[in-house]
Amino acid sequence: MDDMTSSSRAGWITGITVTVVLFILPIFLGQLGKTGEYWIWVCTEMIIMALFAMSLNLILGFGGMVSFGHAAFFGVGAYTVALLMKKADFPLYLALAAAPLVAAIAAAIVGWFCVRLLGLYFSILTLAFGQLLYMIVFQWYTFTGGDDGLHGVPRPEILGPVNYYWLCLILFVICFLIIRMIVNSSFGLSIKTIRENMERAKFIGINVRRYQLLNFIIAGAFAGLAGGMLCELNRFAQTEFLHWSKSAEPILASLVGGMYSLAGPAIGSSVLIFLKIFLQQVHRSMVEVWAIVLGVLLLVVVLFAPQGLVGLYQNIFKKSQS
Amino acid sequence: MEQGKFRVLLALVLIVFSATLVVSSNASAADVIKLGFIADVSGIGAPFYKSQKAGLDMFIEEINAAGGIKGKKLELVVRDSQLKPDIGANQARELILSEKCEFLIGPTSSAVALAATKVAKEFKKIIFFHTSNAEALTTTAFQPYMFQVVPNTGIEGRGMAVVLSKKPFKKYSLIGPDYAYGHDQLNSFKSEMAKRRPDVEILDTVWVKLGESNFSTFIPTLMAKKPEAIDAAFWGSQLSAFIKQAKPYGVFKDAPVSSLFDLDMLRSTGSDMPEGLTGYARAPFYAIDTPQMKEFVKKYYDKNKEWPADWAIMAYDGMIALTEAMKKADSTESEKVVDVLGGLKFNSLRGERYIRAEDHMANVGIYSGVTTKSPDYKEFLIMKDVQAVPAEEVWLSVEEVQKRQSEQK
Amino acid sequence: MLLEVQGINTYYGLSHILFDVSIQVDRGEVVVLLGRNGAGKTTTMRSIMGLTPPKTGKVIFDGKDVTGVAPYKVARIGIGFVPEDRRIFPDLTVRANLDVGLRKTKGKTSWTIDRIYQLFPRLKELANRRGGNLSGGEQQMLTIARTLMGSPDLILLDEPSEGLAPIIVKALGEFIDLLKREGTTVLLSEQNVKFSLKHSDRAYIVDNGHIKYQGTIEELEKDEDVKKRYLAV
Amino acid sequence: MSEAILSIENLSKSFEGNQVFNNISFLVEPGELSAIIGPNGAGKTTLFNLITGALVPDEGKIIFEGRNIVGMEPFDIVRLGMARAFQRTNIFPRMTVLENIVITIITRLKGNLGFVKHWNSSDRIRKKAFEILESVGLADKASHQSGTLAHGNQKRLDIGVALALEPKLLLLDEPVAGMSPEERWETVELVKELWNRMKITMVYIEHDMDIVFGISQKVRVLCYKTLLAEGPPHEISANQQVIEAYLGEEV
Amino acid sequence: MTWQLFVFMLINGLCQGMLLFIIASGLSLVFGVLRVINFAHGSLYMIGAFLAYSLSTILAGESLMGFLILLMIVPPAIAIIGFVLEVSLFRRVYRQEHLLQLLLTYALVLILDDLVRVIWGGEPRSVTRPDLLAGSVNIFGMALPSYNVFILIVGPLIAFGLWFLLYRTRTGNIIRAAVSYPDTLGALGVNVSWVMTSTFMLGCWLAGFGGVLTAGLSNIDLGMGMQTIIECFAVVVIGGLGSVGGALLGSLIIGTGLTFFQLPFGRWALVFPYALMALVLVVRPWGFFGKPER
Repeated sequence: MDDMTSSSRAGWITGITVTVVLFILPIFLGQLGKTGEYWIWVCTEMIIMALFAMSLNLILGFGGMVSFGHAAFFGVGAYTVALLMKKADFPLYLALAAAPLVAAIAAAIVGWFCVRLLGLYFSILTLAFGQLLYMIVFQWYTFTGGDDGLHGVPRPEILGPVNYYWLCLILFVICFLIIRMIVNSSFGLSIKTIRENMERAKFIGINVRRYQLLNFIIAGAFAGLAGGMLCELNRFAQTEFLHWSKSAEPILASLVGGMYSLAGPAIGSSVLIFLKIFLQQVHRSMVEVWAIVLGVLLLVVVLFAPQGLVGLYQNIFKKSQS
Repeated sequence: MEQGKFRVLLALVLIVFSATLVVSSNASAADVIKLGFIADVSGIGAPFYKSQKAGLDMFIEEINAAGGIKGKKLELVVRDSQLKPDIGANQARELILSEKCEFLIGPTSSAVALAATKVAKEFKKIIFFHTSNAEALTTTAFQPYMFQVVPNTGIEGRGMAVVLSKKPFKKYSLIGPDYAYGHDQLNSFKSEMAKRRPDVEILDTVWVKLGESNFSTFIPTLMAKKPEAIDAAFWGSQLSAFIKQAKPYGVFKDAPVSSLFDLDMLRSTGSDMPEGLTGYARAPFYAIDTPQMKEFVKKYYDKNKEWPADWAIMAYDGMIALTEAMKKADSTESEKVVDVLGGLKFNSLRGERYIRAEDHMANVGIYSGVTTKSPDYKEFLIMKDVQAVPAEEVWLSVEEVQKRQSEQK
Repeated sequence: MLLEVQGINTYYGLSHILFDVSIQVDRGEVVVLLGRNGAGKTTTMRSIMGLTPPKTGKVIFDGKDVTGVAPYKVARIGIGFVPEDRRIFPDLTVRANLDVGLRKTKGKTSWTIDRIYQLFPRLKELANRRGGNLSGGEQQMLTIARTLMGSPDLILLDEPSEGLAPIIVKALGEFIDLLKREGTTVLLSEQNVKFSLKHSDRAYIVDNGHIKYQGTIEELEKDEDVKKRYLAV
Repeated sequence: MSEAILSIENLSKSFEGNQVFNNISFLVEPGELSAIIGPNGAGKTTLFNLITGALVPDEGKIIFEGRNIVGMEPFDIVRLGMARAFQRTNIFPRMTVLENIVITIITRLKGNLGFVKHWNSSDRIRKKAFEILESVGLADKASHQSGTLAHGNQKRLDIGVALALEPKLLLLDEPVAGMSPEERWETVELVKELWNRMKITMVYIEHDMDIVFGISQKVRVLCYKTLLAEGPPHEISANQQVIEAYLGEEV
Repeated sequence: MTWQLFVFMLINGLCQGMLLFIIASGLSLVFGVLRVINFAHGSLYMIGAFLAYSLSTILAGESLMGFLILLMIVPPAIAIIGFVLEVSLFRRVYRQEHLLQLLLTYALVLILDDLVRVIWGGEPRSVTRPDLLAGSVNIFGMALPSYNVFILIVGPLIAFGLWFLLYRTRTGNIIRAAVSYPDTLGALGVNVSWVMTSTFMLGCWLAGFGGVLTAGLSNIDLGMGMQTIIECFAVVVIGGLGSVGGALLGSLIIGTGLTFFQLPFGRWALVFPYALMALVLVVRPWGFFGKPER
């Protein structure tokens, strides 16, 4: 951090390299036929879930607030796309633009109540609201399809798997840059200030609740976009998207990846998805015990490496340097 | 400095990734026909899974022993969708792309089926439903690569209305699981009953979350309006739990309950099953009197040391139709098999059946009867006075089917 | 020597609080640690008790090394700790508060609830009152009584006079004298110089985590320089 | 006599039935450097909490520059020009020293939100931040993580953060608590110098009587739920009541 | 609605509430002393239910004695599992931030739930009610299952037992003291980590007890833990985190509420616990019986 210019240059080079690799990946995968198509699909999902994890981390890592209801906004985004495209014949780009807006509205309403509470109580209230939204979507059979979900979301002809992958990648890169900008802006610094010491933040003149609410809304909007993207990828929206166990996914991803870094949650999320599929390829029975593997991994992270993979990498890096 | 590290890391990631790719692309062998089985292994569908699997395994064993199809052996690849549509859809995709399955066969839950059929359509792969039976699959969600060899919710709901309309009850309460299957089933029942018996009154419909097995808050509500009879659209262990819990609430004393009395449910309910309830089954082995069935039941019993449930029989029937079509088309390509399947006649365990070309629905009806204890089967009750309600009597007319199919988006 | 603190260094997180603090307390003595707020008196007591174990140095009690031993074991060996902020269990009645402190000790006369009531008749009157509803003076009485229930050989009193009305402070002083007569050893920490000097045998002055002075009360009384420098007198 | 910058009128506060203080009133003159002393538990910190809006009084008014600020949120009061430094070090530990100061300046200057520009992109703000760091002697540690600073430096940073708000009134809660004797006097010198140079009104709580009587223009004694005495140091140190209640008897 | 029906539904709802109370009180108790919200409480409850199922197949479970034996064996077994978990894992995170605590217990949920799947398979199970509890009793001409009556008797007994333990014994005093100032309690010679371990075991015992009762009431399956833990959250939030009395109130409100709202609102009744939970948190975050935390 002390050497701003060199570390940010390294960051840019890393970022551009990764982006280029990701952009040319489908060309390589395309040679593999069906297997390749499957992996393009998996990579698209990874990108979307990475965005979801990053959106949560705006509140979790940077804001220091543990939300157990973040999936609600992810789900709201998904249902927005599904409903608009299925029932109102919206084009995809408009539906994808609406998803973060609707999710932001939902986040504004929920957040207005939640940011009044601290710590554990905040977590439980987000859980309560998340479950409340889940239940509403679940019970409103005529509108949301209830337990069946909404299927057959249309897909524009032009968007084959590869094109959709590229679309998601472009959206992801844009979102990444926006999130990076927000985190480094004076607003982002204010949010960190609140995380570090909420009481003191008030005494340097920061309107804590308003900043937290704004952050909550921004995070909700990105989650909504991710939800919309996943909805279009799967071509359906489903109540599970709002369930609290879905909220746990980006938390795990952030923790595994490292929640005090920008890319940590995205890395964590991708690693987890990849690991699951990797284990499945190694042996089919691994799917049955996937939750055990994930649980043990999580225990190890909680007990021995609370800074996550990025923290681990930095530690090793620092050690080898000195 | 950091870049060097980073390059190593990136290279490492790429190596692991490529290794996985190589592993996964080698997963398929050329001399087998893979059937992707999206199952509901856990939860309320679990007992069904066992029976379906036993039926499928038996069929595959037999046909492979007879040389397979065009020399290729059949192989089953199983996934557990846990009754969750999103998981089911992802698995359908994974089975087609990564496992290279030629055909998909059916989930238990209709919600999963509705999700999976879309994937099958997208990749133009045949999906065969032998258990999940939403009527929507053949109408509003119809797509040419799907086939249904199980009586669908419309056939069942209307079929039960036909049966019950002959009974004296005038006040019904309905209860069912809150998802596609329950909704379709009870709506079909209501509309057919209204047609046949305008004097019948539906007092209340109680919706229960799929998988919920504690009925303590639902049963008093169900009984509050004092119905004369109850039509329940539960299945599997949810139905079994409902019956067990309804008994001490005195439900059966006040109002008989009708529902899907399949063998697995009867088995798991055991002696808690009241006698004298009118219900239906999809394929009761004890009541179907065809030579194929007799042979099947014997073989099945010898192999598994238990009687074949409806699910085993329907899964087996589904495989008969599918392999028959493959042989006729002399191909395993979906496009060609689809063409043969539409209108295909096949010799099922339930007798001669055909698949209607317009909606890819087999003409399978329901079997209705009254529960009773039987000296032949000690562990469970069976139905007596079983009457078949043929599909032709209650399924949708071709015009109706086409109308609904055209409403589809 | 009943208690020997040998050159302990204690940290809160990264900040170094105590620097080579050494204290001796003989059986039957009343010893006072004098010093301003934040001088390290409370930390010394917490270090003895094992609540914030010292990083280096030793705490020897009755010949046994108790450095870094869990607080409950230290208490069972015979050290009673009366915390500065009293920490009365607010949801428990006075009686229950005393009951929690009860500890049967082998071989010596134990304190019983009746003896405590004899000593503090007021507590008997309040027996069924919730601890959270007591006044400051009553709470101070209760917290001392609660610690006595464990029949300690040594009792650590952390700023007992803080926030009490002068008349209560006077009663407290008399009580400390009584404890001494009963044979209980007392290590006191105080800001109130006048009070401390009146009821103690020896004094240590703590400042910024260092022991700046040690000696008998008589010696301290005579040392004008020390008093001026550290006690703002 | 100039108009008071802060006037406390008939202030009362109690917690769950325990009265902390009852009906206290006093005036703070612009430009004064004054101390509040009193035994532990007398409510000194509570008084600061009330003035800065962290707590709401049961009764009474707090007039800051002619405006009753009772019921206002702390961040609004800060914007009126009142800053505070804390007894326990209270900075943003996982942020750098520079970030600590810069975010404070940004908050004061803009009052609105910046999402786009990097927080460190304004030369003007950075220059200002370094000026403040210079004045509290931390300029060479700007890029250190503030949580890793020595205790004394954290206190300085805490004061620096308060200064970055360019307050008209600065409340310091035990500015030298927990410092070594050398650090103490350095800090005292710093406070005094800042006061001289910046002409900020300063009120501080302190236990070290040498410091209190050494630098204050005025001393207020909070004891027995009331303001026991108020006056220049020499008067207070001679006040019989204060001696009895707090300072201890003259030997 | 006739008043007979009203009373009938009330009794039925109270029975639901009592069952919920037995499980939720354990969660609340553990939170009170350990300050950890234990997501895995639901999993332990589920393990209790499945253990009861396995044992019932061994002990021909149709006799009342057999069922009582289940109630005597299974809860202590769960308490022992709790002991292992507390000593090996929970103890290490008491002083950590609450995110890590939550994630530790969530990791346990993942592991334990999957272990249940591996051990018992995915099939729903049930325990046959003993003959004596299989029938029903007549209330205003309506049949109420004897088993529900049994729960209605056992629930208050457990509540009374907990009350007695917490408010009438020295152990209870120590547990309540540990809620306020564990450090001080340690300085008084009480082995606080053992108090925490035992409290955790007691919480697990209650989860196991609830599991056995549920096994006789309805089907048990893999989803039951997840579903119940969220209901328990609602209960303890409504009653006040850490308060056993609050858990009782919260359970009864949710139990009766679900029963009564079913009639007019149908499927929307299921929204009620979450709506109430959110409402309570917004209006009075510390619940009915809890205390505000600073």
